[in-house]
Amino acid sequence: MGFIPHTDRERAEMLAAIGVDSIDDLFEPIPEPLRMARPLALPAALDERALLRHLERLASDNVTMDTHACFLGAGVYDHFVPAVVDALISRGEFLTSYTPYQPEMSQGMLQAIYEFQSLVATLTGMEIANASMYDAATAMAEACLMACEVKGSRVIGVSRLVHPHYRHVLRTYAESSGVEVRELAHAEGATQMPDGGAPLAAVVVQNPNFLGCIEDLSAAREASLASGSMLIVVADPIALALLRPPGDYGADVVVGEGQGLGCSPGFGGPMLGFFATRRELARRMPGRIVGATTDLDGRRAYTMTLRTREQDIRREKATSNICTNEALLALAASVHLAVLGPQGLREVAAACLRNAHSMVDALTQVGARRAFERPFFREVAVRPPGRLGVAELNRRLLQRGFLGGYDLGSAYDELDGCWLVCATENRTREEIDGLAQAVAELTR
Amino acid sequence: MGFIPHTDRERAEMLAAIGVDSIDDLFEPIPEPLRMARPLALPAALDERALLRHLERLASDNVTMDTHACFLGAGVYDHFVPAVVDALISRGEFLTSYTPYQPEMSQGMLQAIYEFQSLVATLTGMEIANASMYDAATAMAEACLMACEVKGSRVIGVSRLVHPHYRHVLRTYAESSGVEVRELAHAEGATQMPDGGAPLAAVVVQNPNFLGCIEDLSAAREASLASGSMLIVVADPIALALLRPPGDYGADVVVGEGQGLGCSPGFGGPMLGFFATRRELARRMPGRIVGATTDLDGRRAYTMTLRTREQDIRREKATSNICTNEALLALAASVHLAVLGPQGLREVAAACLRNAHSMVDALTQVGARRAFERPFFREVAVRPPGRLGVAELNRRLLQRGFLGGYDLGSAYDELDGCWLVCATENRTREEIDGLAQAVAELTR
Amino acid sequence: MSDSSAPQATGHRSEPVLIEKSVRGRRGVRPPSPQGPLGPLEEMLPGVELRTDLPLPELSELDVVRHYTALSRRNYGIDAGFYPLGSCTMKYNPRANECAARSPGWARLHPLTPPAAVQGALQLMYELNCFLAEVAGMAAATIQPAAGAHGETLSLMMVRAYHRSRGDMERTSVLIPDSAHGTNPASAALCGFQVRPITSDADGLSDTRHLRELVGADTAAVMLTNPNTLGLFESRIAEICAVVHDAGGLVYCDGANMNALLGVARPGEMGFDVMHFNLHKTFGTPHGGGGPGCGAIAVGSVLEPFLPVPVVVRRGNALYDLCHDRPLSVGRVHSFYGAFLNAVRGYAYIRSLGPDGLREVARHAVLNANYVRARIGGAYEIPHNRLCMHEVVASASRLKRRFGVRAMDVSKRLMDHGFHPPTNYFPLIVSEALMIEPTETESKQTIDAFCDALIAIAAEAETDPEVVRGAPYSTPVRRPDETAAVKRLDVRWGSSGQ
Amino acid sequence: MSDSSAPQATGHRSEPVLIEKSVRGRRGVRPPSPQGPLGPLEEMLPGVELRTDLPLPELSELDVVRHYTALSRRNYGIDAGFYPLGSCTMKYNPRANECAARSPGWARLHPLTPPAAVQGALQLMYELNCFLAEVAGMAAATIQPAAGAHGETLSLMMVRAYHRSRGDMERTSVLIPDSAHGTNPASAALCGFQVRPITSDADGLSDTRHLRELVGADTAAVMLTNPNTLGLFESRIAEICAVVHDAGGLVYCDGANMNALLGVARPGEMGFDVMHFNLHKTFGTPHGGGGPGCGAIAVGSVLEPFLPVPVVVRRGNALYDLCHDRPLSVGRVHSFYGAFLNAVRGYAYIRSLGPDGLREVARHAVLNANYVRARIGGAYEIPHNRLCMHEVVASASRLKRRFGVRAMDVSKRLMDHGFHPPTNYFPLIVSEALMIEPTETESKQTIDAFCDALIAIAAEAETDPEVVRGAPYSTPVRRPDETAAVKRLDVRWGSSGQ
Ligand SMILES: Cc1ncc(COP(=O)(O)O)c(C=O)c1O
Ligand SMILES: Cc1ncc(COP(=O)(O)O)c(C=O)c1O
Repeated sequence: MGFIPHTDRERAEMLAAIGVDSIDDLFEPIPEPLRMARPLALPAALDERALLRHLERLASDNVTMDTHACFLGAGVYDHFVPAVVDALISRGEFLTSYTPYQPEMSQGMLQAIYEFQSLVATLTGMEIANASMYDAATAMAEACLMACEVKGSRVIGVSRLVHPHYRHVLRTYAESSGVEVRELAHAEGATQMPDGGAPLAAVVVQNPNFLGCIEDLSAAREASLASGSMLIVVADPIALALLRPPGDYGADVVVGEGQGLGCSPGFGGPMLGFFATRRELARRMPGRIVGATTDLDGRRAYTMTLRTREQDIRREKATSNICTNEALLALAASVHLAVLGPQGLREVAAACLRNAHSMVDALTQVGARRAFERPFFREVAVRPPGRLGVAELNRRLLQRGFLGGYDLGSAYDELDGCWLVCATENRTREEIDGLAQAVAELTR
Repeated sequence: MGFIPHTDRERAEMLAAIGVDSIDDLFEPIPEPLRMARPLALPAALDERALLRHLERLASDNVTMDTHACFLGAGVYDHFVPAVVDALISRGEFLTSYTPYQPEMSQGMLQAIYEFQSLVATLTGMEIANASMYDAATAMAEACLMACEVKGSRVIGVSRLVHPHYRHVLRTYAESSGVEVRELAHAEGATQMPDGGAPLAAVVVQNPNFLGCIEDLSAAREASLASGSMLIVVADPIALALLRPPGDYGADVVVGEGQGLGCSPGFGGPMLGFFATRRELARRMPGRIVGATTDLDGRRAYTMTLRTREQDIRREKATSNICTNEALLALAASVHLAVLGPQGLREVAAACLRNAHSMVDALTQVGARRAFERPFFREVAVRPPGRLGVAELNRRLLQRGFLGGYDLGSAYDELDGCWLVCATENRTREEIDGLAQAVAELTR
Repeated sequence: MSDSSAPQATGHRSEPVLIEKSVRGRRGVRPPSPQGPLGPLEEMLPGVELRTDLPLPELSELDVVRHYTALSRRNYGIDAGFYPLGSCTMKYNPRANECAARSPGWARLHPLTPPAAVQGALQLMYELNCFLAEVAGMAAATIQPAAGAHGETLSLMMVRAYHRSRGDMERTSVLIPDSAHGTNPASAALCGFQVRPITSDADGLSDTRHLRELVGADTAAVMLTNPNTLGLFESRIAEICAVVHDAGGLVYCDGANMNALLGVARPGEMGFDVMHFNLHKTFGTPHGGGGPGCGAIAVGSVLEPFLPVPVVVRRGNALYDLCHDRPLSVGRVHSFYGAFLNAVRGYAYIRSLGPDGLREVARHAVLNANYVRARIGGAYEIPHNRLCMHEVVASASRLKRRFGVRAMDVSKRLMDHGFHPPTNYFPLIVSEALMIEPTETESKQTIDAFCDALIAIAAEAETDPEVVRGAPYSTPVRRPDETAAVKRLDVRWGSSGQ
Repeated sequence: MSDSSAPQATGHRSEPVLIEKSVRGRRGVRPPSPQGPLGPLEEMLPGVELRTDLPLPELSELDVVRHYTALSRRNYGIDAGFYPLGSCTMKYNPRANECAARSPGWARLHPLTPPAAVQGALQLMYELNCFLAEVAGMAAATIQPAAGAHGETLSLMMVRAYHRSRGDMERTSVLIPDSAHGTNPASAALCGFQVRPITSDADGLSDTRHLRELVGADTAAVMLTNPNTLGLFESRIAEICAVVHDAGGLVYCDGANMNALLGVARPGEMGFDVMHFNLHKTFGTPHGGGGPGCGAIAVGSVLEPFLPVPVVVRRGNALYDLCHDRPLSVGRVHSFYGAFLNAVRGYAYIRSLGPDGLREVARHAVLNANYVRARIGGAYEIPHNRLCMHEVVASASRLKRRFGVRAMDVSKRLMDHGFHPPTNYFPLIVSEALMIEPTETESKQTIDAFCDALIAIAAEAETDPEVVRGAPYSTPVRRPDETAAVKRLDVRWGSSGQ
């Protein structure tokens, strides 16, 4: 039955050793009225073949990035993932291991996490990084809570050009924790930094911001200094291949979404949050951290460290409640970065930049207009020609094999009619030209 | 470039160590006129993403067992393969290892081959088995050549109900080796055994035979005894879960195709030949054999054995020229058998039997007639209703999502108009009924 | 190849970190080329400060394959052997479900695709929510939380929102047994509650008297784990829930231990108002060395209005949709819908087992744990030696007292027998705890071998205590110095630590 | 867990054979259910003798996963480290190509599907044949042979058919250098030819004088390997081919060593009439512990009519088809079309490298081999120490003479340094041969580490010869007793041997 190896005879032997007559007897500690009198109302078991067929049938009801050319980004991106990534992370010793509590049994995963921390720290230009967070949204929320603790303030200033969902998660967390969230307005595709005013625990900006535009991190840093607050940057790991890293601007915390590094879009999950900060904040940061040390025989060895920050030791005084994180995706990101290398990652970023520009050129040719003139990276806000409306345009594009951009009006009243289109390195010339032509035809 | 790790600097250091100025200089031993003056006329390199897209596009031009309900067998079968099979055989230590010449480095693969030999011997009811052959056809041809050597005769009697391609391969080998192949006629779906007559090196029958029918192995054994020949049985490993094994009838060699055990149909290759025989023929058999022994410290250890039969040692006196075989598929078959177990394998076989009978019932309902009344296993020869002809019927079925049966007339003049339809355990009731209905509609 | 001190062809060879293998100018995989002429980047990024230095490792594809193959060979997973970590439910992770989750029809879905174009995905989420609600005996479920602790967080946010929606602003404390997992108090603190510990009674259950004392008008919720972390069923659970409810509080079930109860008993029927599942425990999704998980929660009808958005719904026209119009919703706790691909795995798990199969899971998980208890009861103390559920907590305190051998020593010595150790030093209320959860997918043979090893170690502790205290001897490294790790804080390459 | 003598958590633990792990009544994966009522089997198989006993192992899915995971950890592959087996071209096996070959669009194709419905597959085979013919400098190619030896067999069948088609029935012998791989003479014998060895000259090349003596009216073909098994280019190849052709014979190229020549030189232009490729060497398809391979052959126009059926053709209407109507064809050597999925991998390899990439493969393979030669030339004799191609053959005969250390001892000792040994005792004409083929995918660092190890072993042979003779020390087993293996002939479980 299922994956249970027991034979009748073994069951009998085990029951005898325990000293009961039946498995039912083992449930005697559960008061009779609490025991289920009927089977669960669930569909009957499927054999493996029937299961996979059933799932394939369900899956075939979906528009995917393979069935359609994807020009949608907004936090989840269709980036190239080399085949070697899945081949390596699927090795059973990684896949089926638990959090490495016993270092002797888990040196491989521990070293891989140490390497992930190193890669994230390098990319962000920060001193240290942790072993991962659930996703960018919760990483950002936890960064804000950390800032509140460190700064002794309960007010966060967050750019309105941070991903709307991340801001929503932040508000949800803040609500519970009695933290106030103030939104920083935007103009011309960039955040308007607060000029002094009330002291804040943190200023939070995303770069590139949700509109795809490059923010001015120097200005953000100045604003954070002026308000005595931490600077928290939500960064894109691929854009970081080209942009001066937030660490260079003096950011206190850099968080972000690692999905674009070797992870499947997966309908938005699991995702890979990362969290980097300054060394002096190591004891305040959430999440697991692996450190290098030596063993009894003087060999290099890895182990989880700064454990006294964590919930299983510190309980209600812990810096966070996070326990299970996104280790396997952190591994995927590491393999991905290792196999691309700095040059490969730069090429990916440059191809995104180029393709997004080619896409804008093609769309403006058919009458779309850019909403802002600021430099952008991989996504750009445009106003499509015609009066179809973004949602309807997207609906019709779906029928022609295109997954259209994000409807900015759905999250920003002030951007009604704007379309956030995205082109990664995976988009081809054909697809870009095809999109422009479809837009032309549909809006004519 | 490609998978080459060298940097310019390393190239320079290596050339300096060798004492030449350029890589070109290394090719000095090739006379100038033999060196290519132009690049190969091949398409330019594709990056990984472009390569996989290109291949997916080509692949989508194919009708597969996923896009269509497959009722075609004739030597390649759509059997259920548990997901765990590919997960395990894809482990790099198996996938990327060579033939286990150095036993210390390859105990895993050696033990796996030993286990494969054991499984094949068990299934066939024979004393020993080798590490695999290219496919059933070459296994059968090599068995016949072995029989000629052992028996000192150059005449093989092969049932006409052995797979036409296997007989073709046998004729091709025989032609080169000066062996004469006589075909044994058939009647009522079974082989007509030779009654005495000239002495033969071997009598070869397939069971179930190419028409899907169960042969009378006792009769075959009698005929082989009468002609002083070996009995070579081409057996189906899944049918062996139900049928009394050829070893029980006194077969001298059992060969067969292992594709149905955990291997992809793969457009017919790679396939998995197996070869089992009696212990006293061990030194005459082709192919690799792994044996158990002990090591310097008395531990159980595995190593290739009876190597003096092999080409790399015995050269032109070897029992065969086979070197590379089908080790990874043998591994797949072993994992497959291990994970199904005897009960699972029996269930697979019973489901084939049941489904094939359900299929015949459904087809006879719509006017098809069985060509023979003999018991059959997974395939059965029928005459479809109407006058469409088998080839045309298959063509039209393709358009309706069915991969129709084998056109027996293409290989047997005497069976013109017969259709060899197959139903494995993977066929569903819907598909079976759908086929019958489509046949009804198309032939009405 | 750098470790010539212990050269081994297929063994414990140490592996340099990636950056040490880097060679300037070496290339791995080539990404897709840009679709257009690539001029100077500055032209496309006018006025933007560009990066000058990107010191990532430079490796060939083969370098990377070998590196991670080597690391994996220095790691232990369920696939390598028995992994009886208590509270972690390290059961077999079915490969078919991995296959399913990798299908492009799931893996290559964009979460912001219009709902009409992802009906399969929405249907799967909808059905899974129904399945989880049925298993819980509750009204509704959501897969949005990324892990168990995240599910706790979300649940407590909902509890807070519930009380506030009733104008009840004074419920500032959450009661949690001292045996609880650390995430419980940490989650309560994260949500701004004050944590009050409930003591455990002599039977290892929550002390009802103490609970009654603590419960009051300031009680927002009580968080209980059932079976609790001692592996014992909280048999007075109905009474406890009634007490809390009477006082106006809600009761939360930490469902990490649901493997004991599948199809046997339902938290909703015990009186719980909300619970989390760990799909990465109970429903066999792989733990991946620390994640990803899925901490789906189920809720009773009182909490349903507070579920996070979006909620997957089925419209009258039989179309699935995402509903954001939920005025009482607490908001959102994940960028999108949670760990969807783990939902696929969990769905596959439930469909492959069916109602009877799930029930057998619980029955055999409990059988295996009690069998361990019966077998090792002679060699180790079992503080609460009566029928347990899916796990059993033993103690090495006798060994410590008599031979100076601690639970950690026993654990390290188990490695030399080829086993992953049990959970140590948890729950905190058992001294020298060895918390053993065999799970239902382990065979009697494996469990016997493990118990034999535990018993042999207890004997060895008596005859050769130093040997046990010095273990392990066969692992790639031995007892890394954790104090030095904290002092050096070498948490990345290129840092001062190196 | 049975090997308590050397208990190791992640190391060399021995693993019982499957049948020893079997437990009566245990189940693994459930197959699909029958689609109809399953009465007694006898009813569907009237009069058929059924099996009463099927003693296969009975295991759970987890048992099986653990078993094969454990076995894999006792195995070494390219992914685990350097694998310089001479003549085997153990280069990196690209994972993208594995991905490609597993696509259901290839893996789930039935070979007897009507050609119109498998145009993608036929196009791929057609194009690959063109690519291989271009690389060979010949007229046509077929992927039908399943491995190199099979390609040899097929080629010699075609040679025979060619001579017979010309009424030339007396060509009964095939000339083969004494340095050739064993499959060459074995294939010739299989095809009914008499084998005549050609000696090698002082330069390690085929002795042209001897060849001229042997060639005659009975010569069906000469089989040459170029570069030969000493890693040396047969520089007089054009002359040799002319001599053979003048005598009416044909010349076969064993293309196992094509990694040296890709895009640099073409057998067709050297005068060869037919050759085989090992896609599982030159084109990076994984060797899988001994196969599957693909031994595609390319042929010049004289042999094209004799190709086996079916031949993939492109019809006027741009449709690909399978042509059986080939009156001169030798017939068929495979059940279907050969190892199609390896053709997919080989095609992917060629497309991913392109013409320049293939040329760089050859150039770097040769660079690496010569670098090894330069580095170890001091410590080991190199019988023909001049520019080599993709591999170099060294000799341990000095070590044997002076310290009693043989090539096999050096090889075993290399294992303790973490390397797979080179090929030993081949080619036969070099005593104590160590045949080293690094391939182009290995880095200077890896090769340096390997050469350092070889040099250290040579030094150790002088100072501590017994240590080298007793190697290896770090492997799961040490020098299995091969004589005993032959005597016991324990080649399956349950046999007398056990
Ligand atoms: C009892 C208990 N509760 C909660 C958790 C937290 O779950 P997660 O690690 O998924 O956040 C765990 C996990 O170890 C646990 O054992
Ligand atoms: C030179 C040479 N020729 C022929 C062969 C035979 O190739 P295969 O093993 O593919 O049959 C080999 C393989 O080792 C070889 O090295």
